[in-house]
Amino acid sequence: MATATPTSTPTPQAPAVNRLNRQLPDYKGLPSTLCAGCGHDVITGQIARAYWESGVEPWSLAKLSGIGCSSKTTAYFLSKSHGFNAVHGRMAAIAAGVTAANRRLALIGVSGDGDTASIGFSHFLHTVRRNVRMVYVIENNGVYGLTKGQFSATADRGSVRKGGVDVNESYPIDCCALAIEMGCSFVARSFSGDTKQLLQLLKAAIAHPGMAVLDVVSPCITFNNHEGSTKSYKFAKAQEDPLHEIGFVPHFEPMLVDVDPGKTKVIDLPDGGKITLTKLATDYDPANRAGALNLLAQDKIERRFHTGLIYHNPSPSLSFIEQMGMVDEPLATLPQSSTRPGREVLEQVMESLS
Amino acid sequence: MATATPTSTPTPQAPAVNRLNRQLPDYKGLPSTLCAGCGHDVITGQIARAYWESGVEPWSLAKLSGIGCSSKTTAYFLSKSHGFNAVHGRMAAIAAGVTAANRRLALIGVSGDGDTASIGFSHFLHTVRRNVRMVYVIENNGVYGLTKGQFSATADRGSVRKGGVDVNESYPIDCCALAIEMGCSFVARSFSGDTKQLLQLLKAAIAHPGMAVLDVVSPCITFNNHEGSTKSYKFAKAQEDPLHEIGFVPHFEPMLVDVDPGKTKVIDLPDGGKITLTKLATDYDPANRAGALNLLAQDKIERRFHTGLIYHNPSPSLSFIEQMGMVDEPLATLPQSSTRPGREVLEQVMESLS
Amino acid sequence: MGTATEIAPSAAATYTGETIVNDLVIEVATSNGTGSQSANLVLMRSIFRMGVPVGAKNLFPSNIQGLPTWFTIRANGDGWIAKRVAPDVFIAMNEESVEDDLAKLRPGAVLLLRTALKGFLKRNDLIVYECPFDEMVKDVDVKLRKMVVNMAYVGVVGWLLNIEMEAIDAAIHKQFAAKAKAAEINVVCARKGWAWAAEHLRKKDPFLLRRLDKTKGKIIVEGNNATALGLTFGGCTFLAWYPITPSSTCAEALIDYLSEHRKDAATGKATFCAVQAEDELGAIGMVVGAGWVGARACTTTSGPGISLMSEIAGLSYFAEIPAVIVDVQRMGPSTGLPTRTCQGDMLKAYYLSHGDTKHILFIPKNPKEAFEMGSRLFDVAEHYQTLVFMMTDLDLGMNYWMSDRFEMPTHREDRGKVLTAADLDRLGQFARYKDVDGDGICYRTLPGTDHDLAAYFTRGTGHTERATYTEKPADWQRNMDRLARKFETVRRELPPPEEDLTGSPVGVIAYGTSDEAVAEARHLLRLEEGLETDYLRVLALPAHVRVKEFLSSHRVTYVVEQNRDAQMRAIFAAEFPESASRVRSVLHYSGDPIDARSVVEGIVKQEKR
Amino acid sequence: MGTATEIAPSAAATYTGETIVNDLVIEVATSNGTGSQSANLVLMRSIFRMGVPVGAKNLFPSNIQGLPTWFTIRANGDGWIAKRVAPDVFIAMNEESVEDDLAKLRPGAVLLLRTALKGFLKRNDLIVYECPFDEMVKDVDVKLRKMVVNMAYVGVVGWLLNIEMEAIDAAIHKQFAAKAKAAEINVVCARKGWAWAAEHLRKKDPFLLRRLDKTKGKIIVEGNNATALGLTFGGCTFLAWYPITPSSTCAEALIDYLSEHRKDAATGKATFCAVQAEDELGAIGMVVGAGWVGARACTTTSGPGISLMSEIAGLSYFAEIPAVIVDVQRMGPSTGLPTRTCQGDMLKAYYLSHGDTKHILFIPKNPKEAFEMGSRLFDVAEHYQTLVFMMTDLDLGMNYWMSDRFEMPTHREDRGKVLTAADLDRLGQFARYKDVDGDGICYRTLPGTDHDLAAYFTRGTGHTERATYTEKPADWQRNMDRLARKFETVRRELPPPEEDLTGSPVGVIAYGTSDEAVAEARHLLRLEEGLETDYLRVLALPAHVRVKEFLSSHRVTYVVEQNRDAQMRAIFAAEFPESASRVRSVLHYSGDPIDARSVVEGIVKQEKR
Ligand SMILES: Cc1ncc(C[n+]2csc(CCOP(=O)(O)OP(=O)(O)O)c2C)c(N)n1
Ligand SMILES: Cc1ncc(C[n+]2csc(CCOP(=O)(O)OP(=O)(O)O)c2C)c(N)n1
Ligand code: SF4
Ligand code: SF4
Ligand SMILES: [Mg+2]
Ligand SMILES: [Mg+2]
Repeated sequence: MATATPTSTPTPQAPAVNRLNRQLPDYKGLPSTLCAGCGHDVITGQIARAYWESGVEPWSLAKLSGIGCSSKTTAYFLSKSHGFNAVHGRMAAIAAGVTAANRRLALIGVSGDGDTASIGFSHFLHTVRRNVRMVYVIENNGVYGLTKGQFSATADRGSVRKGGVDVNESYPIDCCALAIEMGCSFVARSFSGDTKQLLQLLKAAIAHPGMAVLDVVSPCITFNNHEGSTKSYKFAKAQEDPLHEIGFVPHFEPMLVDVDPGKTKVIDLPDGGKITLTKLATDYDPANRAGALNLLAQDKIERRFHTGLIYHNPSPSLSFIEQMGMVDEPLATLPQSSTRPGREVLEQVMESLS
Repeated sequence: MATATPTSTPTPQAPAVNRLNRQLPDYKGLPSTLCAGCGHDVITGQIARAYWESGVEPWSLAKLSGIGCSSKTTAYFLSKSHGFNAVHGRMAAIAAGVTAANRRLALIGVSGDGDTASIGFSHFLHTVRRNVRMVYVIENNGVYGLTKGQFSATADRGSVRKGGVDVNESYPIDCCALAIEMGCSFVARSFSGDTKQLLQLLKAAIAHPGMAVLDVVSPCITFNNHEGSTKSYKFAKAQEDPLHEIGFVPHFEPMLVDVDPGKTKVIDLPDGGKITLTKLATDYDPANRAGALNLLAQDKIERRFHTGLIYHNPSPSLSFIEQMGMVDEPLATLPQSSTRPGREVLEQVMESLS
Repeated sequence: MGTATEIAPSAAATYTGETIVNDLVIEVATSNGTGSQSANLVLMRSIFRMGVPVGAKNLFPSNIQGLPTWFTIRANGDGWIAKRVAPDVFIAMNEESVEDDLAKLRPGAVLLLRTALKGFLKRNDLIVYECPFDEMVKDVDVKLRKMVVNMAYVGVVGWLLNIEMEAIDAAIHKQFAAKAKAAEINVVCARKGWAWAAEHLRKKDPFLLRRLDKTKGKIIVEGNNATALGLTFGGCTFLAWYPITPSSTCAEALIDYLSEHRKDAATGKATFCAVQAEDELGAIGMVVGAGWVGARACTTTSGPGISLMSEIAGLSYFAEIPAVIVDVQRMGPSTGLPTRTCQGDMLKAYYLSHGDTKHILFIPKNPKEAFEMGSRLFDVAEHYQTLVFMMTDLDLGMNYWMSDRFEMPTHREDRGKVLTAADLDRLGQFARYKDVDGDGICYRTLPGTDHDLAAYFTRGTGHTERATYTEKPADWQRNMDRLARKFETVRRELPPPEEDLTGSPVGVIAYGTSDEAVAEARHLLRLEEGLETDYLRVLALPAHVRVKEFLSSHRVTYVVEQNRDAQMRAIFAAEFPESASRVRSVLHYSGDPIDARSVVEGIVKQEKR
Repeated sequence: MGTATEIAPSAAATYTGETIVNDLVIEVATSNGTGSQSANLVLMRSIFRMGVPVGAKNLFPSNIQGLPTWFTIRANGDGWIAKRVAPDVFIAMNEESVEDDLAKLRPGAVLLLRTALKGFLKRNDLIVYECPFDEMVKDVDVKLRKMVVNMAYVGVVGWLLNIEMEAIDAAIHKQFAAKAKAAEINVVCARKGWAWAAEHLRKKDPFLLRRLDKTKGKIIVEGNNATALGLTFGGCTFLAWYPITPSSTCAEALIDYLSEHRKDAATGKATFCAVQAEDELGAIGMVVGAGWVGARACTTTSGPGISLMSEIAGLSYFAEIPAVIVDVQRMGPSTGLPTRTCQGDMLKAYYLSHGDTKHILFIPKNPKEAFEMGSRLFDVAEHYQTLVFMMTDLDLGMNYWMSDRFEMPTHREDRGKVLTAADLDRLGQFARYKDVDGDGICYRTLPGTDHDLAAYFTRGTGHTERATYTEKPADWQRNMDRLARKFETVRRELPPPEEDLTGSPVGVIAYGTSDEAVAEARHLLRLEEGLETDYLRVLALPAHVRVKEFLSSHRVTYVVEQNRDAQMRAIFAAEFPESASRVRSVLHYSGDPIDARSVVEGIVKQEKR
């Protein structure tokens, strides 16, 4: 049961079963083969929990990923969901096909900073542009973990590579800013070390009726956790600066506590769910696009690292599926009677060509 | 000779020869095979003129392009420069290799909105990120001209396709905003119908010591010049709203007229050239990154269309070549004595492996 | 609209010389973007309406407006309508190309020369009719003149060759079906041409057309349309594409057909989804995503596109995801010539991707087959859970072909081995990559299947029968062997080749659009050289065992291909090495469609060696 | 550091049973990310220091930490050091794999079993030494214990097999050259293992190592390093790459070598440029851009990468731009097994891209050749103005190989036919695609050449000799024919195959890393079956005419390949069809490197049929 108080939004006390009568283990996956302590594993845990708490049927979800340590994690949660660990960088494009084929499927995509910001950059941005309804998680560690620690395009300028010789000269890509620029209506940043926030953001993203991009700083213990890295656990822990305390109340649960409108902003989602944003140090309005871009620009300059719901468009544009004007029934299971025009149609076409 | 007056910056009276004693025809190319009236041809003319007026040796320039009507135009100017009409969407990546191989080469890349914002999107953005020194011209007509008029990713929402049936549902990509987001230090927008402005912008871009992105609205007469298009000549002509009157004084020419500092801002370039921006209706500061992004965001919402120098970073970061710490001599012509280490080096390596 | 009664009789009425009836090639040289395409189609269709078999090839430049374009029409009473070089009647309209054009004409050819170009005529071995086409239409509104001047040559050539004015009328109305006004003006101009010719010309050439009844029930259609129609009737539910000549019109026709004929009757909503992707990588990614979920998903592309799709093609093969690629081949390598035809992707598509990958290829010879195969592609892709190519080419895709009417598919769609929730209940278990039936084809479930057993994990890396990750050598090899077994199942089940056996020791093999030219070449070989040949046409790859038998039972087999590197022959050599030494090649790779004469010469030269 | 005098004598001192000297395979099962790699290399290098030929294969998982990994060392006095299956001595350290590991051992194998795992032992047909490795290092700082426990087994096995302690010491110091402290601790732990063994074990197995002098002057090196060194000495000036296993360490080694040895002496500035690209498309794009301008440009990749590079590979071929791709092959198709070896890209790389495209392939067998070929790649690419592949594989690239020392290249670099401004002055004209010398290779100018005649226009579409645009069929075909001619020039000039002819009617052909196993297999065939064989090793494609002659002069030729689809054989069949029927395949595609026994069995089985 979710609660929302004016001052804080505690993680709900986990019930033994969710609204589908399923237990948390129904949302787990195979044992992880990542390095002990990898940030990605923490995210995996929160994803499982978020779907459990959101009461999503595992079979109604598809898990998509590219290639990388991060992309492997789709095997480590929700074993009862179909998973597709595809090729490096193309997951976002694949997602568009998946949702088109069965509009009823819920979708989560897990990617890495290499997978998303380098090889898959164009697909990522175009999929944002299409507004494919999905939760898109970038497990951002500033390196290519699986290929042993090369800088990724999100590595900050001046970051030092493990071993201490190489310094990154390149301008870092901010996937949040880019997503906003491409019209994304739900853009969040989080940190694998802040599981409480991450869980709420994931649940809100699941409820979001469009593409939700979560850029989660997720330290690579093996290759990017040293002094001089701006994606190390220590650095992130020290620098993380939440914009607000975020809570989420799904549509099927009552909002238990009264909210102090001066301190907590409530965002109503189309499905009846609610996001609560409780003010911390300063006021932050995630509905202000320019403000969000400014924040991110300043963060880049000042090496700050804000987390929370960076941008949320309360009146998002049509999702990809909606734009397409398709029948309600999934295309995947349409019978021949719906997909083969009648003989008279062929006759008519033949006539026009004769 | 360039002049700059407080109120206007007229196109300089073309001398018969430039500072290299070359005439304009030395900067021309083969006859165009584009449709009569195509915006691209106008840009071609201004490119030739800009290099002529800038006194660049044709042989010291390389012309790069992808595939498309726009990309063909590299054959229509500067026949005495090496040209590379490569494959669709990869020109920006190729440019990085070209500049690395010969750091003394000046570079111009001509691309289309399809070539840049769809298939070549990631390369474009990563090349911006690398800050490859080049003039990057996007001949933006909102359609794929060469493949007969499909919408491109820069087509505005609600644009109508020729013939009148299809309406574009997709969120448009603004290459200027994206370039700024990726750290570009010279971002301009222009219109093929505004040759005066375009010429000055091109000359400034040539002098810019980093990547200069010019997004030039260039109507496709054949497929996107109808009612309902926001890239038609008529629409662009009516909607174009210059941010300032721009002038350019190359380093080898004196600044002839005094400038009214209240009205005209002068930007000093590292090579001694000067950009003059004379105020029009409202004040606009191209050095303000947030302001530039805001302008573009508002333009998108309000369907406005501002032209001029949208963003200019007076202290840009190192260019790609500078980051690479290479010798001054072009890599392409290094002799074997520079590129084959001595026998003792091999001995030493062998020793370490024994 | 005027009636035929006002019309002067054609040249045939008074001509008394030697005649060549219903056997000619007309070529028209114009400039693209001038509307000449309409006039040329009217010309083609007029002949078609006269019941005379007709074929047409359009040679156009890779730009949008203003460069030379040549349209060739072959009319042949015996039905030989493949490309034939050296036109009999040439209509010179375009100044830019006229010098070359005239130089290349065969001696004795008929030339209709636009008056403005008469200065370019330097030869006296042609039968020349100088025609002031521009003069003929000078009364027409100046804005339209550039377009309708083309209709004037239709009228002139109609009079000259005895094309019936009714047929021309009807063809014009067909061409401008939606635009009555335009139709009217064009009719007027065609008649002006006719009238001018009747008044000023005296026929000096032998070529005549006369009504036959050999086109009844036939249609005229571009292959890309036929493919699109096949995909529509084949149950396509998903298209992702990126524009590229010469495939774009296939995707566009598909979208048109789907939009018109595949809306739910009750709601008006679409039973399909069509997306213009950001590039070919995105397009094939979407297709594979959709195919994984169970959509009948395809993309259309050409050479550069298949190169870009290579990696994901391997994913489709290895993770066993149905997908369909229509490759409308253009002249490669590299960007190549987008407006020229080729069969240059055969080897490349067959083996597309790194590692040990192979794919199914269908190779239609004409629009009817493009339709029929097109309507089967999804069945095949879903049945074998793999990538299926349809290899057409620019010649088929973008030229207008006379064709038999397409027949309504009667087969039930084949969705392959898909387990539903009910199946899973019944079975109580599911192993995605287990070869239950011994044919190498396993069972799959679709994402979204309401059952806790349904889920499996798809990956392009090593997997066990239960779809879990493995790096064990034995697991890997077992899976690869099963995939090879599946491919042999495919080989057995794909359509057998088409054969025409005469008992000759000399075999000819061809595929796709070479068929017509090869048929004619065999006819010529018989007539001119007394050389009887056996013929086999490959309809699909992997090649059927009949190909092996054909190769091994002929002294020599000529494989006719429209590429430089004998790509199909390379595939045969790899798969049927025992006969490799008896195979020879006839290759055509100029970008023009292949013609019978080239085939004849290619064979005769080698037979004489 | 202690001296050898403190050391107890090895088992050999007191052992009196049957012996097998200098012929054994040791396999160590550990978990990756535990530092066992160092211990295994020390073991390998100790044997190497004893002058005994040694080979090693590391079988590691595609993750970073915590999964099973196996390291196999083969020591053989006769120099047979290819992979051999069924180890003689097995060191079981890893709980996760131990059950399988023990089950797979051959009867009579020697097992060093970590005490903690002794519960897993279910067999009694092994020679078992239970070893409390953890106990041996219990005094070491807890943080290091996981690492150095591996050094304990080095000590134990050293004592058991009579590896000299001096050799172990030296190997440890080599391994930890930069870290004296670590070296010290490791030495201590190895000695602890040795001492424990001396005290507690009694030798029950026959395997012994004894000093030889067969490794003098040799080195130990990974193929990727060798390639990188070759590229460095070959004058590489540009590298663009995208990380992918197993090629990443090649690019990284190249960057290291360049950074260290290719700085201008005066300025300290780099005579090269190395870029990590956004993806493989970007990488090959940059390479082609740099090659066009005249840099000696390369990229390194593996299967998925070459798929993505397909389109631009065709550009390089067709626009004739020098470029080099090092393909370190891994197990495909699709993402496949990144940490397993294969020769699965041969056919794919050879024909990479759509249309009629072909490329030059170099195929080194070992590090020395990787170095030598690597140092020639830019010469070849620039000479022929085209794309050149070097096809290595994971086995070569990432395993440690004993090798002869590399020799300083003495050839002058070949920049190909490049015209300078002075040349242009002299010639007064320039036509980029004119075959002046009749070898199909034309002259080029580099962008930036200070001359008004220098410029030409490069494109992937149709071009004339003067590099202007053309769509004319004859121009296209002429250019394609010239490219084919150029490829035949290449064929004549590439290094001929290596041959070992005995006059036998049975031929064997192999390439790349199969060489060692095939050499051993031929030896075994001779010994065990009395079957003499002729041998040909292909060093490069297009295949030399000697390959054709070899194929046609043998009753049967076995082509040994590490792929499923007999890819090299397919190329031979296409190019030498006259002998295709006499070729058979021996194929190995489990992901493990090929071993002699598999080759023997493959041949014997078919010879007996
Ligand atoms: C086409 C292709 N290129 C390269 C690779 C090799 N590769 C595997 S994962 C990876 C990068 C992973 O980085 P990231 O996406 O940040 O994931 P992480 O491992 O850091 O979680 C690369 C380059 C590949 N599998 N496919
Ligand atoms: C890989 C590849 N895909 C598709 C094409 C076909 N193609 C040629 S140009 C073009 C788009 C051109 O659009 P744009 O870049 O906007 O240029 P424009 O013609 O509008 O100036 C396309 C899709 C191609 N040449 N290569
Ligand atoms: S290498 Fe880094 S990203 Fe990969 S599993 Fe280990 S800690 Fe995680
Ligand atoms: S099609 Fe459009 S973009 Fe292409 S040349 Fe014609 S007008 Fe220009
Ligand atoms: Mg990463
Ligand atoms: Mg465009």
